[in-house]
Amino acid sequence: MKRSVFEIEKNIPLTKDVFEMVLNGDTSGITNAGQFVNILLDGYYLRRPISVCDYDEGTLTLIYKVVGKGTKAMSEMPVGTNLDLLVGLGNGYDLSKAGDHPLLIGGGVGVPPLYNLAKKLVKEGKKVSVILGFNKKEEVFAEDSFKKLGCTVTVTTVDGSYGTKGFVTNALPESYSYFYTCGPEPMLKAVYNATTSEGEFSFERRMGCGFGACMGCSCKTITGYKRICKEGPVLRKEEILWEK
Amino acid sequence: MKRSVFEIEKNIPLTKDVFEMVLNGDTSGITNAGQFVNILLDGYYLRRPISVCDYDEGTLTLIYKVVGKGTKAMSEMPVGTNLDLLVGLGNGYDLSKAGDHPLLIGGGVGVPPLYNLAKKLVKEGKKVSVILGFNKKEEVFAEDSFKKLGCTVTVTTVDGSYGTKGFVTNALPESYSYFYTCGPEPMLKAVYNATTSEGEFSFERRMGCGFGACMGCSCKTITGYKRICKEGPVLRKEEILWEK
Amino acid sequence: MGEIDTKINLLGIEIDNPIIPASGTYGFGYEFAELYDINMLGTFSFKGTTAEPRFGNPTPRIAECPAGMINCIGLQNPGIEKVISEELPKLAKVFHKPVMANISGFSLEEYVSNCEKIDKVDMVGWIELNVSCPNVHGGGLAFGTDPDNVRNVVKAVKKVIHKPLIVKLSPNVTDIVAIAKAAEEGGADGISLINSLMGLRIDLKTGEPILGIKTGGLSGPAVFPVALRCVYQVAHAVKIPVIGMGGVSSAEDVLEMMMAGATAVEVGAANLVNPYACKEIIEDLPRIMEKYGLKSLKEIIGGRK
Amino acid sequence: MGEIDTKINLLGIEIDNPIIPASGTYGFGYEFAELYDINMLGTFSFKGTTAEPRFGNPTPRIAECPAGMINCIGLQNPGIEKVISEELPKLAKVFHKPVMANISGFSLEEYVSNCEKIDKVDMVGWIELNVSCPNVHGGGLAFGTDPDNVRNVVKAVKKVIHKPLIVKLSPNVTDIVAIAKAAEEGGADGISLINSLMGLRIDLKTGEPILGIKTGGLSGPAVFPVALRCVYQVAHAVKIPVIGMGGVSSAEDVLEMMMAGATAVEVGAANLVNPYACKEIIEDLPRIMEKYGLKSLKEIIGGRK
Repeated sequence: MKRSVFEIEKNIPLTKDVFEMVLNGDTSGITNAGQFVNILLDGYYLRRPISVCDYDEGTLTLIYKVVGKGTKAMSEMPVGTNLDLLVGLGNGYDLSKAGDHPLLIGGGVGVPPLYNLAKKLVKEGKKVSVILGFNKKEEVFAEDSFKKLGCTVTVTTVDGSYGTKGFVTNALPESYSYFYTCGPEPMLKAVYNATTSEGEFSFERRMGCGFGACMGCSCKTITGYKRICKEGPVLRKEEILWEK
Repeated sequence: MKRSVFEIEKNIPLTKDVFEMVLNGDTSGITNAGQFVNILLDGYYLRRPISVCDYDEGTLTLIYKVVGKGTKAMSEMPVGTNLDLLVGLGNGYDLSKAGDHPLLIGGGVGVPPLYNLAKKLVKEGKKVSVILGFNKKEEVFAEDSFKKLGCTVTVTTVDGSYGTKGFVTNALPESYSYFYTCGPEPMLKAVYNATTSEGEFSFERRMGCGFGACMGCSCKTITGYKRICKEGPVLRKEEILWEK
Repeated sequence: MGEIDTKINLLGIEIDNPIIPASGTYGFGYEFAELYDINMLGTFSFKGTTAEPRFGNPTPRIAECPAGMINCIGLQNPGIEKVISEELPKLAKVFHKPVMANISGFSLEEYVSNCEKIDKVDMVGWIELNVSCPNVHGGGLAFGTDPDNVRNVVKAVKKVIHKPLIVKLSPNVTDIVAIAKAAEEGGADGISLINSLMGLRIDLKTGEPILGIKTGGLSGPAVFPVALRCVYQVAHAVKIPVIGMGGVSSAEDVLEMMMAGATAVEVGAANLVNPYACKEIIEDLPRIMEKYGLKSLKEIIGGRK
Repeated sequence: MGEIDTKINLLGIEIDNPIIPASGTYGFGYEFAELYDINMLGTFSFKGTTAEPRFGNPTPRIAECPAGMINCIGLQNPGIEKVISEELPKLAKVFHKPVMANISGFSLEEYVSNCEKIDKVDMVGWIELNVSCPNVHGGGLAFGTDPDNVRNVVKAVKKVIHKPLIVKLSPNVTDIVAIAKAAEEGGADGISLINSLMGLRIDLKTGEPILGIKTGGLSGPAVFPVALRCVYQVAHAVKIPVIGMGGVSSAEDVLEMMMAGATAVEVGAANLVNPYACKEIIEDLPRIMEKYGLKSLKEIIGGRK
């Protein structure tokens, strides 16, 4: 983890309530795909945890959804605004497990963290398939970005207004070497039940600190208690214990 | 009273910790010299009451001292910043009492509200004398502004590093038709005891709302209880009851 | 917006909306009537009134805090005779709805006689009995921190009044439910809470407390979660309606307070920072209700039905 | 800066400065040791420890509030055996000062046996007895809200330990002075306060409380004035030293807390928002002391001498 000040270079809407923010600053704290940052916002006490969509030396891309007053305020921040970030939080995905043709499954704002993962896997010469799930056509984003990386992309919409009708689980291919997924918990459960291979799940929780100090986001797993912000947000399929 | 949003046009230091801020906005709520405004600052719950130094249609000039974190934040606000102000607060001075050669006595940040008063009195053809009291040379401000108005200006410094050595009360002229004063309470008391004619005193108090609702700044006077923010900040000499 | 219903029934009187400026932050309404038509309010609770005229505590009476302020005004008021003979007739010219009379006292007898007098005033719709002012016992424990005191004073007052009695409680207690139940047992028609939390600030330059009587009551958004907790606990423990207050500053806060169990909501400190706070909250309510898919406020008291 | 003295004596042990990360916001120090040398701290109070390992309460355990947060972690900890056999040896590698052991329990017997065990650990300099966790009785009243409970548990613990005993008190009481005096009568060497204020938040989308056990403890700048009031009242009522905590976020806050009567100051929620909070406060202290013309912190405990 590193704390540093980032400057907003870009902050534009991708859909009605999903925004893309590009920031400039020290990204050296980020060590893995699937990690998140924690953003301090004027007038709000707790930081806002946002998964990292992409990054390179000096640039950080976040795709976030406006869910409350804090993220609303974020969406209205002009270019040039400085933000205090904690970067490189959480464990991230384990790329060594990918195999030769991994499957990435994202739902809604669970899609962004898969982008940097796909980028890295493609770079390693993997044949990457991606399933992106949304409710309806108006909510679809990032499809082209994944295609540009050279991934095989399937988009599903619940109402069938775009791509395959139904849930991400309706679009699972016969074979894949391993899977990585991120999205709302009901989707994660569906993926858990529908998948045959091993894989990794990225979870969301209300967090206090985001770096393992407050125990606010603890969960029980087969391998013991874990802090979603520290030993998570990514858990391996075989260690997950679903809360009733 | 009126609430409106003002934009900072200018915000510069006059001395080490005294700043001049010029704002653009609707000043129509201001009805009299000696009134004050109450400024909402991001991150601070209570507004900051600041006396009006000068105003015309659309422009407001404040001279304020950095005394805490709030005023410090004010002093660092860039041109173009918007501020939420309550304007036209308090009673202000009674110009009808001035007579033909009124005396204005200001100490430190008690000086600014006398400027608009002097301006109005000069306009009415009065022969205005002004005594400005400071601790030392480095703290002196506004002398030229009053001279430009055509006032007879005497500056006193406690350490004698500029102008007349001593307190404002060491520089009182033999005769004046009436007096108006504003400054720290010890100075007001000294003026109260040293003056022979009638006059008016502007007081400072910790305030809650600034417009008469909370009773936070009440004081006892010979004519009953008064709210410094509403029936004050200006009290006539004959109604003042000094707290022991 | 037409179908959005903000009306609620407060102890037998239907009011247009649940927004009630809290006692001590709205005077007798004039300062605000100059700014907007205060008849848009559900009602308001006027400045806490005692038998004798009071100046209140020595100044300073106000100190700023993070997301709030502490005050120790100490019930400055002209006394009940002048309130009835001067303030209320003046108020009647600008406010044409039933008003909530906030009554204080320093003894059971004073509470009773004050309530008996104010009960006879036509424009008074409800009596709010303040047994919890933190600033009139030199920072000592308020009268309302003892269940027996509360039960007894409520019983005695109920004997002499005909209007609905709301008892305003202090959060500075170990068990607020016990106090609320005592008020209910005594015959209270409703409970309002929370009064301010006792706080203190020190002036770093002098090393001494800022306020004239050292301690003061903390109000503002800082206390909102404590207020919600008290409202939730009390609303789930008594059968009589609860009026929630404490740091409410927005229409969202009003909904949250009602979902916690409040039938109506008092707005206090917010009026002092933004004199248009109640006007803006009332104007925002329908839009915020729509945002959360709510049609009628009556249906969210104690949660989403 | 050379002449500025930030040292204070905490119950017989001189510490470099009065800054002490509060229990539950600093784990066992590791997360922070990765960020800066935690030996710059006066000391720190480690995660509240119970006899048995605990997961704590169901999530969500955190909700944001104005100038603060509410939490209901519920004393998640590995249990005292593992703390002694695993956590403290690991801590000893990165922290070379006496540490404050924060001990909880669910019965007098558990408090006693936990304290007896931790008292034998060399690196433990002080034992902080948490009789005030608001989150381990289903939001019910904490053990420490009754003076007799407090007096008895302190007496019993003192019999079996040799290290100084600090009793951590809850602000959710009618009369905190009575609780503090009971602790002093029981033989406590010091008092620390305040633990968090009980609060609640509602999710407008569901109409239900956000937290897993509904209520949680409010901490952060919002509670600072309440903490100052409690510290001031207790410090003026007992003869033993008081450690102040509650919303402290800056060097100025530290001075204010000490002038209110605190001998040392715990910093809690601030660590969760800014992991460098304590480092920055310690580095700011000399400058802020100079700004207010202060040479030695020993001289401002209870006001400017």
